[in-house]
Amino acid sequence: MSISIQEADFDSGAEIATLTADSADAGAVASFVGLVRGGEIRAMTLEHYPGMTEKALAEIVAEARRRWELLGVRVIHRVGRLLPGERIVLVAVASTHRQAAFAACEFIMDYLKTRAPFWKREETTAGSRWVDARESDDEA
Amino acid sequence: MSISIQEADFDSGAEIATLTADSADAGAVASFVGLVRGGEIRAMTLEHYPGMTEKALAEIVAEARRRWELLGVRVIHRVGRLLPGERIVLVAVASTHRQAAFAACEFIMDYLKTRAPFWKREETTAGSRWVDARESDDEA
Amino acid sequence: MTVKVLYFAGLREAFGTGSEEIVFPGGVVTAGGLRDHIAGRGEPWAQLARARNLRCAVNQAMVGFDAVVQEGDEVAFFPPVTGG
Amino acid sequence: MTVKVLYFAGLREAFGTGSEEIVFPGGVVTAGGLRDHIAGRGEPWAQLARARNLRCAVNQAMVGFDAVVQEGDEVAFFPPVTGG
Repeated sequence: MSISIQEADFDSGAEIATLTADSADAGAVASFVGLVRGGEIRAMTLEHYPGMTEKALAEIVAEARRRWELLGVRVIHRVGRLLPGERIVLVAVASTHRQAAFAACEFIMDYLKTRAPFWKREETTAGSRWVDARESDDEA
Repeated sequence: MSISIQEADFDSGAEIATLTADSADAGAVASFVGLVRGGEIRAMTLEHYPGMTEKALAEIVAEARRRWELLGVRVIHRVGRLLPGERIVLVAVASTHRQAAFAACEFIMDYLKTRAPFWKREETTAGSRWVDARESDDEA
Repeated sequence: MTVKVLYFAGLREAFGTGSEEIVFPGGVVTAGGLRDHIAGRGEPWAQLARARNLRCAVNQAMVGFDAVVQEGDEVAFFPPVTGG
Repeated sequence: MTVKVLYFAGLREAFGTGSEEIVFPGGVVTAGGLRDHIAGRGEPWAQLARARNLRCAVNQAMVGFDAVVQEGDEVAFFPPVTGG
């Protein structure tokens, strides 16, 4: 299992391939890529709590591994200022069976989108503001 | 929506990126990559019914688009002889919201793995045989 | 009448071919009648009559063996699909 | 005692800094007591006392405001997380 919080973009295909390169049993990789949606948003800035955010993600991945039989988990979450269409997050889960891979991937994503220690600021033509917790899970 | 049945390998990351390149609303891409599992299998050969298989996949993708609000769907299924670790299938679904993307991706995969017009032949050290319908969804 | 008949998977291997044109006396037959006609040619075709769970498609749509087959149709016989 | 205090998101912006060291009289205080001590310095810090739904972590674990803060702890104040 590998968790990265980084400003840099990532290569989804390479990450998915790496996840299964070492496991002959990995018949299934479910993954999710989240992107900055366009529309009124001109840019989005993501802030995190270095140390605590990584720890929180590691805990949720460990929880997923307790719930499902997983062969590998990769989480990459970008921080900093991102433009519409840019990738924000990748969660990829390898398992022997697709149901476990899907369920665990969705479980980790639900946590990431709602409870992970990130704060979002949106820039629109009307200005810039921090997103309220209540409205934040509208997206993706 | 785009469906390919082909012998050639594919680039998961490029396919995922292409799916959202034209849609500013696509905040979410759920995808699944299926691989030939190792273990006792030395190779797997997939056969399809040219024409009917494409039609069947197009119908199930259309059904997914009726059930969920989707912005794009990409299905690639390989045929021919594949070795352990090789990619077999990619299903990638773009949507505004992650729940729709996950649900539609899993729906299409369930169909593909159980009812799509493909036949599998497995080569093991003991020889080669066509897989029985009843046992075929054990994998991935 | 003439119909195009396709075989897949184990049937294709057993018959040594994936397709053939079959000329059938008369202008209409059921899928089951066509199957029996082909099986009547003896081995290896006879296994069409023995096959457990044989499936049939006419013009690329799954059908039962009571489905009508007409001139120019594409009829396929195959074992249950095993998925992707 | 000395504790390291961190601020995130809107608080960090309002205070013009993401962290500071706070020297507090005595050897123990609650997270709420620390918050009130900082807020007592006036604006902009006073908004810590007004903030709806202010959250607190001690040593990178979420805690309530009755949690004990000790010498050397890392204490963070932030608005509710908005997820990734």
